[in-house]
Amino acid sequence: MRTNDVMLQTATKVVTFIILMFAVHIFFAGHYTPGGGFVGGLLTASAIVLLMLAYDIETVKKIIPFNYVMMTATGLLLALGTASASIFFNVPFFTHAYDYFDLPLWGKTSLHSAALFDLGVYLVVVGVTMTIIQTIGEDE
Amino acid sequence: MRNSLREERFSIETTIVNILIIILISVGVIFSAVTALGLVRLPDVYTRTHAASKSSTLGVMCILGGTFIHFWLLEDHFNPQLVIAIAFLFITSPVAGHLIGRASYMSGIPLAEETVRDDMKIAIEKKKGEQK
Amino acid sequence: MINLLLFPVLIPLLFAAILLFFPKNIRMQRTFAAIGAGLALVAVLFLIAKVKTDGIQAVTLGSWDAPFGITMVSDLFSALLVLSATIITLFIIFYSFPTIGAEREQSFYYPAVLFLLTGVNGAFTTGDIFNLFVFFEVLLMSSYMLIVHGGEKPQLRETIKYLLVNVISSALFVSAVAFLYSVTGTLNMADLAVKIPQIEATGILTVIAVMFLMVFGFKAAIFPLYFWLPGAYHAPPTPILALFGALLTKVGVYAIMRTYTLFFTMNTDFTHELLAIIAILTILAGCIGALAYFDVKKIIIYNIIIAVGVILFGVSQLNEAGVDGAIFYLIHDMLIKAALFFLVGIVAVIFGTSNLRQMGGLMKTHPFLGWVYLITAFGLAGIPPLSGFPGKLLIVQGGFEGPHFWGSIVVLATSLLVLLSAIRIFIYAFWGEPVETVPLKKSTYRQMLIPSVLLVAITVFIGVGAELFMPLINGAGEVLLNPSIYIDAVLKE
Amino acid sequence: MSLVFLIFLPIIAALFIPLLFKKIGQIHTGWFVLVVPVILFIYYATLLPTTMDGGTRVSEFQWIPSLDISFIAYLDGLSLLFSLLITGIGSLVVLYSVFYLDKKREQLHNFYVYLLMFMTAMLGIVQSDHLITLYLFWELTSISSFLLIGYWYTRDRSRFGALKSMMITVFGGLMMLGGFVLLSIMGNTYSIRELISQAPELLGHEFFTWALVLILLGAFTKSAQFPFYIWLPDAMEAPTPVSAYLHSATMVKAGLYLVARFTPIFAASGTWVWLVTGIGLFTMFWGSFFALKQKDLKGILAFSTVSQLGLIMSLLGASALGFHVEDAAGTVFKYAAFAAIFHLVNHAVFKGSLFMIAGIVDHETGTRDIRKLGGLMSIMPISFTIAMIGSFSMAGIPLFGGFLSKEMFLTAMLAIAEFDLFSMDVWGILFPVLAWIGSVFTFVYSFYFVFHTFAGKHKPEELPKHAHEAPIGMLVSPAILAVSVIAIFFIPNVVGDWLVKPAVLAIQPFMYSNPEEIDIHVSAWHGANTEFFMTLGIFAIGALLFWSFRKWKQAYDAFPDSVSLNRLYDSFMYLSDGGANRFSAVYMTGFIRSYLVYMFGFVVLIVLSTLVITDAFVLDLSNTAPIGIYEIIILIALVGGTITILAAKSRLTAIIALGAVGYSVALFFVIFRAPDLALTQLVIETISVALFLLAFYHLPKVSKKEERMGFKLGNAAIALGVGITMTLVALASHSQKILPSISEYYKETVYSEAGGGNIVNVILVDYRGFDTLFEITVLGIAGIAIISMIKLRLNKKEGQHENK
Amino acid sequence: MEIIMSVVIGFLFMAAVYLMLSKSLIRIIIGTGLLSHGAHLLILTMGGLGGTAPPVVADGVSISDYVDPLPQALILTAIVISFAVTSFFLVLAYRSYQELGTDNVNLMRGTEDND
Amino acid sequence: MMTFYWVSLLVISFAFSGLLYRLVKGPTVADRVVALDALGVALVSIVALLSLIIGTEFFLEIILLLSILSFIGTTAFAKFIERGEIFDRNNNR
Repeated sequence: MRTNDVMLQTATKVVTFIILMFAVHIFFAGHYTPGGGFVGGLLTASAIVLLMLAYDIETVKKIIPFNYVMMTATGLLLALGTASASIFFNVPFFTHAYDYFDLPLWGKTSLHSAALFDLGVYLVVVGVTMTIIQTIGEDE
Repeated sequence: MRNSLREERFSIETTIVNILIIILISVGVIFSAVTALGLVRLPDVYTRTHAASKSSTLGVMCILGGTFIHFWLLEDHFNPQLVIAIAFLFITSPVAGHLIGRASYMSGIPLAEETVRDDMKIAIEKKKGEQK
Repeated sequence: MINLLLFPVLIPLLFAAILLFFPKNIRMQRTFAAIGAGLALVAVLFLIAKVKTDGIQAVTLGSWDAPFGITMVSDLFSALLVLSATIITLFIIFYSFPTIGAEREQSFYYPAVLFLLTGVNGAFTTGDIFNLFVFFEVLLMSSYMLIVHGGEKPQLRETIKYLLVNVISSALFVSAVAFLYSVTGTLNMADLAVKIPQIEATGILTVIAVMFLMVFGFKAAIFPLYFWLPGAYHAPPTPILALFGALLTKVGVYAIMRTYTLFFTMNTDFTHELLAIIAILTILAGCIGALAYFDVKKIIIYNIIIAVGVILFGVSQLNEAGVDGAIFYLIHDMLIKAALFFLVGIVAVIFGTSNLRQMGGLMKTHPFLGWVYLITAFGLAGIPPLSGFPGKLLIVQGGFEGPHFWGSIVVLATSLLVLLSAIRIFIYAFWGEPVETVPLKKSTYRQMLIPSVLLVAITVFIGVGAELFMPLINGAGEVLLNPSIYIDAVLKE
Repeated sequence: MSLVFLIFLPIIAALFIPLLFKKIGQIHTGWFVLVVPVILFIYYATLLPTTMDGGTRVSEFQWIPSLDISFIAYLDGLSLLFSLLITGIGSLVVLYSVFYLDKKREQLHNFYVYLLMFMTAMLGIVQSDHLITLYLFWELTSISSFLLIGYWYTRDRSRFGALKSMMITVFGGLMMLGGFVLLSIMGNTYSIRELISQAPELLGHEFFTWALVLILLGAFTKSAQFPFYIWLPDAMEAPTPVSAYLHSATMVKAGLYLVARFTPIFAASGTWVWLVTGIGLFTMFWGSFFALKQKDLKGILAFSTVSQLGLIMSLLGASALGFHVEDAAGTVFKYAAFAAIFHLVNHAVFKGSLFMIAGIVDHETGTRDIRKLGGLMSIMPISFTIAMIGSFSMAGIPLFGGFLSKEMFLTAMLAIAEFDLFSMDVWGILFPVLAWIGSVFTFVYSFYFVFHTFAGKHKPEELPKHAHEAPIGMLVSPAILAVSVIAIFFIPNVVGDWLVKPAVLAIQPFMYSNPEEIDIHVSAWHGANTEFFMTLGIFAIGALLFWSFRKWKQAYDAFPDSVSLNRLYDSFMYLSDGGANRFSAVYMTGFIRSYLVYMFGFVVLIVLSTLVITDAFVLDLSNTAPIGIYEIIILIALVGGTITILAAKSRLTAIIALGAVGYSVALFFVIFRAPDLALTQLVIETISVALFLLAFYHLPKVSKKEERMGFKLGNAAIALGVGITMTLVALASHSQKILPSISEYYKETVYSEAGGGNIVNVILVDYRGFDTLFEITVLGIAGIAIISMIKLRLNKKEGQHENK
Repeated sequence: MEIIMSVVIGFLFMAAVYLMLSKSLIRIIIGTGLLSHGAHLLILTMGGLGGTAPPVVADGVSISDYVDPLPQALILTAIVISFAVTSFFLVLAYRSYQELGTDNVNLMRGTEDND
Repeated sequence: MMTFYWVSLLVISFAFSGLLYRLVKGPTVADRVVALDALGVALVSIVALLSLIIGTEFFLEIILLLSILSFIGTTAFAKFIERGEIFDRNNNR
């Protein structure tokens, strides 16, 4: 007999939002406080997993229409590209650059190329985790 | 260094806050202990679910409240994550409890011998009848 | 270009990542894979030229000074290995076109090969012990993927064993790094080479050195840690087998050579003696296996183990002849194993089986293949003037000059068994009464034969033109024997 | 013309052979090939005057100068003699093969390529002054012999014989290489000349005896000495021109050449004399004795070759004695070297002709089985004549060249008996006795060969073919050789002055400085001395034995096949496949558990014993963190969780317990101040558990069947060993934290230079970002690996060998 | 504390090896999980458990008593890698069960057909 | 104040071991899941108290994370017990 998941689905709507916010927060906080692209990515993935638990794979695919392999590849390229930028300045690979900027509205912000690298990590982690879960989940 | 300065200036307030924290955390700890007791002593999975989802949620919320107050008022560190965590637990714990309870029932785990009523059984049979 | 030495590592990675975007387009997959490996090859050639003229290349990643950041170091030894690995991969990509099959090509086969190359090249280049672990994992993960690629029953079965063994060795690797870090407080190899001689308590370092030997031994398939290898390598299709046979164990061998010449030299009486004994036992165990099976793939697979023993025996002597010989033999072995696997792959395709007893008479229909195989077999056994000879000669000489007279005799005597095992394939498959063969398209046959023949030609060239390579080999051996060159280049004092 | 390039002339010519064979099919390829040895022969013959004056020629071509390896062609008397033999007999053999091998049915291009390759190899051996290139050519002869024996590769016997000869000769070659390397280490040079010049210094070296034994192994295997001769009879599967060329005239003499060449280096050692003379003489006896057991014409010749090679070998050994006596040039030992070389020439000539005749018989009658042959005398008169000349020379009958060298052989052996060095006076008497017995049997088998084939009753019904005389072209080569046999008897001193004496100079360089100083004059009659009576005895007893051969033939049945040396080889070959297979099956069980037990057992054993041997275990309690109560509680949780896993009957329990262990580990990370780790561990643990559940949905229940108690105990013992090892090493490592960590640097620079606060994260993305880049690569590969594993399913039937 | 941790790590390794020697694939995979836990704790222990502050530097303030950050970074890398391997192993187990119909490794001998 | 935190931590640790007992004991899978859920929550309390004791705000992230994970984990287990699989391919069919 099938049971309905109304209670779970309702809670999920709120909870997923909370998790995603938290994931973004933890991603950006990484450089100064615990966190970073890796945990952020995994949290994002778990938010999607929660959606899959509450609804079903097809529905979630419709909501988030990403090809996760490409996401992985993009992440890899981003991380590699960030690190490789230093090649063009003929300084050792992976030399990061950072500076402080005064952005309107935002105030004084530090922009660090490591953040871009971390974004690559984030994308790879989300991509791979979701690839794995989705492929296993879809398999008969 | 920062702590000591602050303590000198607001020692009375500090004491009050500390008492508040002690109360919150004590309540939380007691509830948590009760949860454990419940989980160990209660006869079947359904009653244990009851213990786990209600008292433990309350317990942990109290402890988190205490922690939040500690960091906010004593260390001047407003931590929104704690607030969110409290809200989160408030939303999810009952849902989780419900899910486990229903899952146990659906998978056919027997009720304790002392059970007097089983409403779910009636509901399910009714639904099955409708489907036929 | 101070980053030149990174290119052989990064180019395959870049192309592998790009290939992930269009897995179903076979033509693009092939083209990009070949271009990627080709560009990497060009980069290595430049790199070797630069290392030869300017000495050891080292780059401290992220501009953090040597012991703190990760250093990538390219001396002649590692550059030569990177060169061999890249050449082999390029050939394997070509050999894969007609053999691997469209389904596999559409399932990330080429990216996996390029990822493997990334891992192998990285492991050869890195100057940081933990980074070495990471590169090991890159190549292992790709190898897991390749070995199970296609999901046939034997593949799945053997992958479990392969994976399990490597998980264990990875855990031991991490543990060994932890112990090393505890004692020395550093991870940079050059820094280790500086710090280890300062430590008087050599006992614990010896234990750690032995643990590292075990860890790398799992990968290099030394006795008695080789048991996983024959089954695991037998399962995947030929191009993958060639890739594994040529590259994977050699990374373990490289790691042993590097660590046992650069910094684990505090108690050579114990560690290198142990290494020599293990090497001899490895040779013997490999010989038994190579003779025991009438399966073309298995015979060559066991020859991998024998070669590992021979190379390690050379290293354990820690004298110029031994080390130079080991380097020469290592490079020879990488190339010739790939070539042999290519050739027996063709044989297996022609007969539709890898069972030697069901073959025969190929000399009548494919004489050219027979001659190429015969030359390769003699090269494998170290018959002059082919490529196996100079290395083996130097290793034997090293053993005689060192304390291991009997080791050299064993190396020589087992060459006979190597020859026997390789010639047995020739006698059974090429000689004898012809048996029925599987019809094969002429163009497919040619597509398989051309890369094989080119590779064999390269090995022959290495043997006959050994003079051209000896300065490189000597240069590589010099660095191994004088760690101070390496240390100075990395720490730039 | 540079000598060293002449060596390669045949192999270069070989490159054109396939082309000629394909393009010009109507002319027998052999005619083109013939040009090469003839040119070389003529060229080498022009060098004779040089060597007769004791001169030499050297020519060098550098191959691998860094390793000091080069091709050095060095022509002295010995080398030139061999070069002439190789090219001379080579020419005759090629001529013979033109008629012997059918141009339509045979793969002539292969045959001649092998033959020319062999010619290069053989010239290389005898002319190389460099040890390594000598070895190179040495192996090349083995290979070309392998290919030639296996020329009719569809026959089982051919393949068997080819492999056998290669195994044995390559084995010897490898051992010889070992000896060469030892020599080069001792003398610090690869050049044979330089080694000879420092022979006295080498004598005391620790490797000296080893080098000697190893090099002799090479010589003995190649020259088919006891007990390595067994490959030679099986090598008779090769086409007869090959047998005539390789397996009697040239290749098998490479071992003799080697012994002769190295005599100046090793002769000072008693071991050398004993081994070379003893093995040689015994081989001579053994070969001659068993030659009579053979039924195959070529088999008889093979054993006779073995025997004759032994004879020459023993003479070379005796010549080494010349180094042990004062004023050797005055003693009788000076004859030994001369006799060795002289007989070598004789043997090459008469054995070549005999092989060719055996080939002719085979070719014209279709069989080589001596039991089916007989009475061919009238049908093949020319062949008979040639065969008789050859056989009589072999038997040592006057009027034929063999007689002269046989006499000198007996002289030398008698001299050894009287010589009292190395306690030879006791055993010395054995030498002439063995030599004499061997000679008797030689006499018998020579007669046996020629008369059982050509005399007696003709049995046409047993012959596959109608017998008739061979075409004249085929007879030319053996006839030339037969004429030479007789010529040698009448002009022995011309041969001696031109060929033998320059060669003797190379063997005994300390005794003479010029060939002319060698004061030996060969004459058929040298008085009624002991040798003379011995010879008479040989003839008498030999004739007696030959006539009564039918009566005592059964005596050979007393030597069962099962204990022969061939059996030894066969059982070695069996060991190398069936035996190895069974042995390997004992430990290559295919069970992952066995492999893991070996591996873990080995690791534990080695690491623990290293720990004990190096005395590395130190326990230092001073530098440890305090122990807290809550840490203990978490520890208990961790251990409890682990025990639950071990005891779990249901897999879900095990997974949940694993989750609990993971969470405890995360708590440890919290306690030990690693927030990043705790975060990551928690998320990973959760996702892992989810994956476990996903995968387990499809897996079966844990089977109820328990494993055997013995297995369990074994597993427990191994597991305990691993645990103890890790603990001990961890304690020892921790107690010996000797140097400060590099991480102080990160703490100091993280804010100022890296622009970050969270050191761990900054290490991950900046200091050691390279690790992270490849760590996510690993993740990425895992992703595509899992996709391809689930999506790609090839069916076994169509796919294993991609043969579509 | 390090002493006790060493013992516990030894215990984890022991349990892991024991599990890996059993015949059920599930237990083997769980064993690899335990093995990596052991290895990670080992790195942490070998780095020293002494410090009292997490290795996070707040605004320019520097305390000397941070715990060693390097082992933590290494563990983080190792955790991710072992996660990748474990997921792969799980899927492999799942696929093998589909193809081979068993999760008993003793039944996965592999026939030595060509010997 | 510290003493109070310590005592609280001790009490929760005891509660924790009680939950562990249930986790180990079972008897049904559902019991274990319940215990695991409660363990997650207890862990949150422990981490909160620990960060009070250590006096650092860096562990507070863990609290939210733990509650999230514990929820997802429990949901997954519940679905597993109930349906035998975790994800539905398509609920509407």
